[in-house]
Amino acid sequence: MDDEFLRLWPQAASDHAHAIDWLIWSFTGMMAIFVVPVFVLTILFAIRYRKGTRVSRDHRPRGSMKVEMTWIVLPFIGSMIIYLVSARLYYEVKTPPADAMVIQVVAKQWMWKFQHPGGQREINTLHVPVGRPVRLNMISQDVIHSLYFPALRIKQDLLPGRYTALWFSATETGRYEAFCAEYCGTDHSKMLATLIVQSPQEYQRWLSQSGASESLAEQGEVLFRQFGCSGCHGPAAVAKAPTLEGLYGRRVALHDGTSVIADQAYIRDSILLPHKQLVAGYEPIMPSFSNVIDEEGVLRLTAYIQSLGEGEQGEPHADSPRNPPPEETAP
Amino acid sequence: MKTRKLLLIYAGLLMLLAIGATVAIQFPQWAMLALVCAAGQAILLLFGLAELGTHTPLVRFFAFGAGFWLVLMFTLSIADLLTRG
Amino acid sequence: MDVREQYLAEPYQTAAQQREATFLGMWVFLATEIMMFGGLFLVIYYYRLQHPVGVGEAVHHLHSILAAFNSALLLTGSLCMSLMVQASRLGDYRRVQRLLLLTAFFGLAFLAVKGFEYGWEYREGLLPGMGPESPLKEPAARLFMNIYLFATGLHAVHVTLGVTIILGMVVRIHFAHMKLPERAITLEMVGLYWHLIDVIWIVLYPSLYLVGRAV
Amino acid sequence: MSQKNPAADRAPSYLADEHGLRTWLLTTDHKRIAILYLISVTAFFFLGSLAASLVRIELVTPEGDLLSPDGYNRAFTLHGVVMVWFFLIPSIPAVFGNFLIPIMIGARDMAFPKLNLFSWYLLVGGGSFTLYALLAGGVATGWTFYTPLSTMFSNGHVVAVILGVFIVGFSSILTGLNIIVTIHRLRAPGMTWFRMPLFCWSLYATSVILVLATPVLAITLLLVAAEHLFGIGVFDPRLGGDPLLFQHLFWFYSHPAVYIMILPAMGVMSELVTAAAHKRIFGYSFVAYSSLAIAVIGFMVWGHHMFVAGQSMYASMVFSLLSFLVAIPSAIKVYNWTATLYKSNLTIDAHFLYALTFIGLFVIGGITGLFLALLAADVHVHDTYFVVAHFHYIMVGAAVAGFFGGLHFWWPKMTGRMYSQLWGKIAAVMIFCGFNLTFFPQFLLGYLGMPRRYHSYPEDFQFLHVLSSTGAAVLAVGYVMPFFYLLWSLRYGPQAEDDPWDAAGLEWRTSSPPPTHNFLETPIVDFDAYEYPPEATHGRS
Repeated sequence: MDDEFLRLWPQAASDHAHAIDWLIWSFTGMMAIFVVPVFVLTILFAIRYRKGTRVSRDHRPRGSMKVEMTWIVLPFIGSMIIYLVSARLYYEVKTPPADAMVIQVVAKQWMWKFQHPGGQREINTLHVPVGRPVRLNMISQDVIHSLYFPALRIKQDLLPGRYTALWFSATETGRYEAFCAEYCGTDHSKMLATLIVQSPQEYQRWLSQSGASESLAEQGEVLFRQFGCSGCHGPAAVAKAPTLEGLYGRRVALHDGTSVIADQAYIRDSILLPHKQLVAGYEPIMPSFSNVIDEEGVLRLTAYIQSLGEGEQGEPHADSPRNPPPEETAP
Repeated sequence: MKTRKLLLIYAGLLMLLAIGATVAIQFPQWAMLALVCAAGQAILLLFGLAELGTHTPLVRFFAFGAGFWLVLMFTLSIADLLTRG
Repeated sequence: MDVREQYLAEPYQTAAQQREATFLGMWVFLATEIMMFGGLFLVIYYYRLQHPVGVGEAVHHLHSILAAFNSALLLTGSLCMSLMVQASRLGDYRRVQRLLLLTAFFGLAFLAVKGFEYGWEYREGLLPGMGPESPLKEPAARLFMNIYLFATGLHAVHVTLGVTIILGMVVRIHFAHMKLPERAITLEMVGLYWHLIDVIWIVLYPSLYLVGRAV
Repeated sequence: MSQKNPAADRAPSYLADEHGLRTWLLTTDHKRIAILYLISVTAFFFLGSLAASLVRIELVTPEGDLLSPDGYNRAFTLHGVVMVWFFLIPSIPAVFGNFLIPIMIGARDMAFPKLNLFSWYLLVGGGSFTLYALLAGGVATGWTFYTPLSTMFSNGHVVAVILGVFIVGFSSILTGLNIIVTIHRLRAPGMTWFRMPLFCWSLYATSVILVLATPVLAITLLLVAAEHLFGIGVFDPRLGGDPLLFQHLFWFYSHPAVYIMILPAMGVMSELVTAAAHKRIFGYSFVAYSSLAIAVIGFMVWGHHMFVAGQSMYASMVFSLLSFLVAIPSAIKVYNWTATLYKSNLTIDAHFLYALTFIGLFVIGGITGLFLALLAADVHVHDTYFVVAHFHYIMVGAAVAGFFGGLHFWWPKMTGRMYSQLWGKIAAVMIFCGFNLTFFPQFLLGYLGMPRRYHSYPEDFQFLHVLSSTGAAVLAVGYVMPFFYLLWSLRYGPQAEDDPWDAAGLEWRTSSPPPTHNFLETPIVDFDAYEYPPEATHGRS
């Protein structure tokens, strides 16, 4: 954030940022072709046809279909070309790559909390390695916020009750501002953050000495026992509950016949709203933890469940009713 | 609009109501039929009791115009919900 | 000078012009009512799609047979209103007053049954906020009960408004402020408003009570 | 002497034929109601401007030191609520629509005169109710009332402000209803739809939007009030409620609402350009149908406010495409106005300078609107000062310029007095320069990444903010000037003749100010809209 006296164009710290700048300039150029004639002709006609000037004014046109059609179709075709380009860019911004490094973001009224996979936690600052795609898995604890990186030309609202994602791959190291773009109450303008893009070595050094005793998954395991989840879902469980080993990323068959991929949203819903997506073949006996665990706890539990082994995509879960060995479903 | 015709329309309305309700309560998976019955009741009431048919086409245009914009609101909002993924 | 010309409002030249303008104005107003309840229907069907399980459980707890009886009450009210409009065109003062009172009676009966239903739900703890512990496990079910209370409450406000206007008409006829059949158009407007309230309930009843019951 | 209506043996004008406060407060004459609206709308405009100047002074320094953070939030909310619902939406339809539509179509009054007066009382009633709530502590949710902030995390007078806006909503519904029925049923014999002035076309389209969109706002605000007051949580995320559903309902009203604000100004523009050019408009049917096209397509584009709000990607792409479609009718109008000036017989008066301001600023506003419709660009500039600059270019640059242009154009007809052309032109130029100095730097601020509704900001934005605040000062002076020379003209201005601008239109064929029933006998319309003599020199005997 080299604060010069006057900066008229924001820094660009990612390829996407340059793509957006190119999009803006090309659209400005195209629109200038359609707009400058309006200004020029208005002033020209105003001067040339002022009252009292000696100029021919006979057979004034009442309107012509041809002229109208040209200035409807031409701008529309131009806009459609730019629309397709921007739609493709939008598609890229909205679909994170699979290998992206996932960082959890929780927004609370007027502060940002970031959690790295290794367990490091930061308030209002975010360290990321340069050149590596980073996916932010974001949720808000109270009102709608919006994480906005002007240097990366991206922003995404954080909703209470639903995960939203934002991904980027920074290409230049440095410190960049981050704002909250969605009005969220009194200190909306104080809710700032700093994005610190470092070279991979610096990032590793920062990770090691930022004093994270245990990883996100280990913190999740502590909560797993503390809230008694292991009583039903653990190996020596007495009650009948779905096993969690290899659950993450697997397709789970639900009570009403549909099936859904067990991603972070599914796990969060199962913890906070257990009866919303009931697993087939199980009774709705799980209590809701919605006012017991906060969002960060849910994220740690999810990380722990994820650490219990990734299920291959699409292969139905072991104990779904389709192929359950009879004795296993009996309590 | 003679009284006998009004009573006939009224009977039709009650019959549609009865069909819709019983079907929806006995066979919940056919509950959508209740909506069809409701639409039938609405049209029957508008053209029968409210005599919408006798008014000028302009009035009829405005009566159903609101429906066009509601359909617009429904389709685009619910399209967002369903394709949210 | 056609007898109806004397009641010509200020900007109009002919009675037909005023009559069509009144109908057009009334139907544009009814279109705004339809748009307002349209927003409410979007909320109902949006949440049905988003939380099918929770909404199913809430609908399961609603008393749809009692509400079906309630709908029949309103339909009868609409019938009486149409008969009244027909009578007002013939200038039969006695019959118009009797039918107006009958419609008001059915309106009040609808409100009474609605009040009884609210009481019943209050005792079961279904209504938000006050009342005993809600038997609904799903939070989305409580959300749907909120929408149910708001939607039926707003409709009940419209029914109350309709009943007061009807009683106002009875009073005006009683003190001979309204000469029929010349001023029959005013009664027709009241009839249209009442029919609209009925149409809204016709669509509201299945949307709240019937569709998507928990199997 | 080309006296157009020889029979006007000085029937008393609507101002002169009765006096006293009662005749004003209980009037059913559409012209008097228009004057009542003009006074109340101007009062709300100055209140909104006060809040705007507070915001602009605050932003001169990076750290927020003039107002507390909460005070600043209440100031911009007051600015938003008052300017949107109490000035921009009622201004042209209620003032010029009420005054001119009956005269332009040859009617004696609006379709429902008593209803017309009732809508004015609704505006004043709702207005004072909201005024009390806003001044007694106000509300800190922004004029958008986003949930769950407005329902669960806000302690201001949310319910009071919502009830005030709800009441004023009915005022605009009834005005829209009145205009629709008047245009359909009260046109003079011979006045077909295609002989009507384009001002009536655009106000008809505006009324269709007013009547169909405002009820959805009514139900949305009622739901927020019910949730805030009684805890009937409909958008409560804890119960599974969806804040995006609120945004769908709110923007379904609020985008058509921005067309309610700009369409009437486009109608005024068609009148100003043709009157100054003394020539028929270029492509009458295209301009007329483009108003209706805006009214219809305007209802399909609201999703472009929610590209980054968690809306599904595919829905955003559909909304973006539709947003490009809605830009076409506006482009048609601008191109046709420019083409009207070709081979025209132009007189450049104060009102035509406002027309030039409109064309200049509306075009920039429209183009930046297309930037926001571009999906990928919107991800960067959404909720930043780029958006603030865009909608101020449209609302302040175009809609208020249209309002001032109409005020200067029809002032002689409404009051019978002429104002000084010199001062009028100075004010117009000052407004144009002050406006650009205020809002063009905000485009750069927005692209630099300065978010909206920020009470304090990083230092390197300060230079542009100082530029913008000085521009706001120039703009404020420009806005106050008409207040003086127009009121001055009421007492000392020369008597205006029936048609001071040599314009063609039914309103210029009656005396100014017009008699109570507009015409001594209902005119028979046998001429086309904007029928100016084809030969170059002007003079109609």
